[in-house]
Amino acid sequence: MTAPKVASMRDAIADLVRDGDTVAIEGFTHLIGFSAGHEIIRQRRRDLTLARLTPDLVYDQMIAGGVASKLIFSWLGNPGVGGLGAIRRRIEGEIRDQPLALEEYSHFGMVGRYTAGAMNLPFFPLRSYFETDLPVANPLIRPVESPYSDERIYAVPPLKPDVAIVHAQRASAAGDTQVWGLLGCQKEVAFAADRVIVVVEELVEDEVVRSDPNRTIIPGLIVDAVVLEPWGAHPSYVQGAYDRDNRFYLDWDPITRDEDAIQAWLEEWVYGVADRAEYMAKLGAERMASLRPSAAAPSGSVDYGAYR
Amino acid sequence: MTAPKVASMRDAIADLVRDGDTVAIEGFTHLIGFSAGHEIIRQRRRDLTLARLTPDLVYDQMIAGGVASKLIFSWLGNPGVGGLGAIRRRIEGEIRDQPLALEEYSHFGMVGRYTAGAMNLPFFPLRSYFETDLPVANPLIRPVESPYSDERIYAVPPLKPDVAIVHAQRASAAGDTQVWGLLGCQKEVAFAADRVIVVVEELVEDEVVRSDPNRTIIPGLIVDAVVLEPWGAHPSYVQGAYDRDNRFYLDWDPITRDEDAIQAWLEEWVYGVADRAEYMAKLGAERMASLRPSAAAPSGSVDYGAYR
Amino acid sequence: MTVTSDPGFSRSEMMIVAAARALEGQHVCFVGVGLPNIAVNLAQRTVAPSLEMVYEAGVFGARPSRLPLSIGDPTIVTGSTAVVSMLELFGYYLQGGLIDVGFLGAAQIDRFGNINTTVIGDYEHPRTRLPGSGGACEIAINARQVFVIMRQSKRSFVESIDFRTSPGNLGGAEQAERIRREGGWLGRGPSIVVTDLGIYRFDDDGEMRLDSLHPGATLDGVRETIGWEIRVADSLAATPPPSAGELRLVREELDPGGVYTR
Amino acid sequence: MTVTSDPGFSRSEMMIVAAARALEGQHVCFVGVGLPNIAVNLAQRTVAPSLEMVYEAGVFGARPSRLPLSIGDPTIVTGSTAVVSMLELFGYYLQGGLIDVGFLGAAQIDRFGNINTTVIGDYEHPRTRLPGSGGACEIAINARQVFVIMRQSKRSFVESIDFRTSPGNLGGAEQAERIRREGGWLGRGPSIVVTDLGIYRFDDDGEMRLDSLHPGATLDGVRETIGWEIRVADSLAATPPPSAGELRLVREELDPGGVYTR
Repeated sequence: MTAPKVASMRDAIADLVRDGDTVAIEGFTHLIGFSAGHEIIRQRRRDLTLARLTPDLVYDQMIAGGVASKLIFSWLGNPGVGGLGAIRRRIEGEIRDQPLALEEYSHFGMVGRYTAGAMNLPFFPLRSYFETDLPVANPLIRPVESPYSDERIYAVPPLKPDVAIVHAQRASAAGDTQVWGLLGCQKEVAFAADRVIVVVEELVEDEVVRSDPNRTIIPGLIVDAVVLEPWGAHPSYVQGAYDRDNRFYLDWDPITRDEDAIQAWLEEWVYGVADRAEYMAKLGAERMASLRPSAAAPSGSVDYGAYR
Repeated sequence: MTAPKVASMRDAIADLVRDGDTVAIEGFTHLIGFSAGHEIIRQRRRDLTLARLTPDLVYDQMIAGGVASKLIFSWLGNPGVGGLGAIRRRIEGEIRDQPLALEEYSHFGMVGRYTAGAMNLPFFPLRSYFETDLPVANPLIRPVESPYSDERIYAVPPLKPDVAIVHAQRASAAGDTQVWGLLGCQKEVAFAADRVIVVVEELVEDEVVRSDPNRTIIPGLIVDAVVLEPWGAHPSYVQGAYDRDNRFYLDWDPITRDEDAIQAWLEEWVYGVADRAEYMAKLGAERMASLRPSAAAPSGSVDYGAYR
Repeated sequence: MTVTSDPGFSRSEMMIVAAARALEGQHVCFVGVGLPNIAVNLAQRTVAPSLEMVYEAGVFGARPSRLPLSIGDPTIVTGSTAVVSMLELFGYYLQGGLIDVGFLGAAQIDRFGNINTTVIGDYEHPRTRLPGSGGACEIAINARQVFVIMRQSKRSFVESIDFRTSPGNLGGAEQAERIRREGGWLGRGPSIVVTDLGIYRFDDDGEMRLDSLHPGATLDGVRETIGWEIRVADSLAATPPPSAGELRLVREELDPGGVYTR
Repeated sequence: MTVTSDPGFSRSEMMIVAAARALEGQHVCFVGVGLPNIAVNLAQRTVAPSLEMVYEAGVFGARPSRLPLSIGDPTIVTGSTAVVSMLELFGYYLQGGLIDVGFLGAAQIDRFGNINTTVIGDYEHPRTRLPGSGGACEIAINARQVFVIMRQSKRSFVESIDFRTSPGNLGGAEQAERIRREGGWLGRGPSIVVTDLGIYRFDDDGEMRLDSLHPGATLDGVRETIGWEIRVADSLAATPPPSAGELRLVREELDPGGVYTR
């Protein structure tokens, strides 16, 4: 019922992401918002705090692009392949003029932070961190006393990003958003954030969303912009639409090891293209075709019933 | 992949519900396990602690049947109609030989208790209860200090029922269970409980569940028995299958006001029938037909894609 | 103001219509069981067509094609925008601060809008056991503002409530504002009470004030059914009677059985 | 025990096969990124056909039709039993106590099975920045037992780890059991470590002990790649070499590109 919020990626980022913001581009291996990350690089945002469980290639690229001064995370790597060189060089001190502050948790800690943010709680309690060095490395991980026993467990503080960017299979123009496959913490980060950008493979009529309300993870109520950008999650994947482009992840390894190579890559694939459509055209139809699922795997339909 | 767990309601209750147990038959207006409640009455279980957000008619009947000595709840009534006489007479002291202890929360408090149980947390924090008399009435509602500020909020303790009984649209023989429409806290109560009985409208092949894994709310891993019992939620409803039998709720009002009438009702509709099939035959085909949805409202199918 | 013999509508109908009108301009409303349910459904069909109805059962953006029989009903699910677990509904939507108006009923209310829906008499040995909080205590704390709809009588508008289920303006606005601020409550508390006799708002000091009298109701009638000396607005208004359109919706579409309007 | 020139399989293949065999009789396994991923997928195809694979990405009962490329992959979703949010996966499944075996990799491990996957060197000024915990620290605390799979070297099997990411037997079994009991931990800690040279279990006092030597590996070779004086079981076993069937599955089905087995 909300007013349409459809915007171009350029306008959405220009309007909603500001220098100094805390930005969370979430999506756990699935639905990673690469195209939004690239637009943030193109618009040369600075001094961002980037939050994300698994920084992945998208934050390696953004940090190489100079947009961030701080990283909040729980697992830092190119999953199944290797390291993230741009980030490591800034942490390990090889590149000294672009320091990168770290705030480190475990996966459940990050999920708990977003959940506390979404629920407006002052903390989220969890059983992690005992007898580890994580609370020493990060003093924001603190013990909390149970009011029911002398049991002490740990807590993490709420994380309320200024902006959450969520990729999804489909949304209505009002921003009612549906996802299937891995959900990660897309819902939690969206409810925790002050501003929300949803990027979708497909824009659908309100009635499509309403035909299966249990699949809605984010209501338009909390969405500020809906960007229609098919393949916006490449080289990550979208369940049912395209596969992870593993070649890209493998190819990234030599690029990320060399600061010049990564800057050249950004020149070519980010600064050198106007938008995601141009990026995909450059990637080519053959590569895209090779990433399509090998066959359909339909969910089947269930009946909600009409009750008049 | 788990072994089949299909059982009759009689066997499931006989095997899994014991005198003195804490039993939670959940389902928020939707999917209320009436047939399981009736079987517990028929098997004359005693001294149960009954947990449920909204005790509803099912607990009014069970408490009239003498199965319970304690009630843990958050809203006590015949929704949209009136009171629950059997329960009120035991609380208000009109029936003195069957005392009923109360432990009272708000809805979010009950949901939080199940969630803490499911997550193995010593407490669940929430912003409810400030400046109310509920923490006075129930000293288990306690303040908890945030480790991040002088902010104090409230906490509720975990609730881990001995048995959770969950009604659902469908499950596989292994107990993998899917629900659409209102979810209530069916998932949380099942994960919190020691033993789980799932009652379904339809038993489906494993492949049906696996065709839409995002719809699974309970894995067979935590399920002890699967009971196939269509219409087992009557007079409550099952999304897409049958409507709430509002006539039943209205008719209950004069019955529940009179202890003799309620005992006569139990004689006829619980002790007087062997199982749910006999109950439904007695209710009649015409009544059943009148409760069918007025038309289908299909969810539509989404594509998960095959990835080989 | 005189009592007319047959105004063509019942007191309950006037109450529901007045409550619905109060929702004009509101965006997201948490719908309670009973009278709030019909009032909010009427508002969506009249003054607030873009109102998003949130049901504690776990529905956002309900579009019921009939009046829901209770706060949980298959008709609030089919065609809705989102169906979520109660953990998410209470955690992300309500406690997360997305609810503009929480609409509550009450068995007892005091001059500061504190509400009792738990017991009449002593908690341990009640004269009357009422339903309890349900979601009311958290709605009163977390919804940006609270609307109350209830029939008034000396038993319901009382000097002192027997149990505080849902906090209103506590002992007065000064105390309430301090506690709400210090405790980080999102809600500002009760802003309007609609009864079968009139419409009440709250003075700056947090005390209830009669603002509008329904057709047929009198100041004496109001005073007889309130357990304290009620304040009356300097410019006491007269509630416009229900329109033919409003009455038609209530009688023909929303409550043809007359469950709420008898 | 002598080093044969070409046993017909690589050390990595032996390690993966030995780790997979250790899962016999296990029911619910939490699959970590990297080597655990291929070992668990092999186990499901051999010794543990009813193994339920749980991926931290939010999947229970995965039935991947190819080896997943990482811990999140569309093939672990399609045809799985349940897909849930990470809040539920970590909260209800892992912290809730449903995981029998958590399978971890490690960059450094000490004699008591404590694990470092965070940094080599000082945390603030690391020589090498490693990935960090991911879900490992909570797996180590909440999974009923922990299996470790890693290549061994003097850099990885160390007297003292640089950062404790995931707790094992802490300073020894007595302390670990007391802390795990008092803290209400569900997990008993590490029970087996499988490397490219052998299989290790833990003595009653919580210290690691070499139990089985892989074909081609020698005690001297083991000692050269461990930073402390390793205990050796009285009845040191010889790990049976990979069967033709196991090798075929690894080479043809699971890792045709040789990513894990090179």
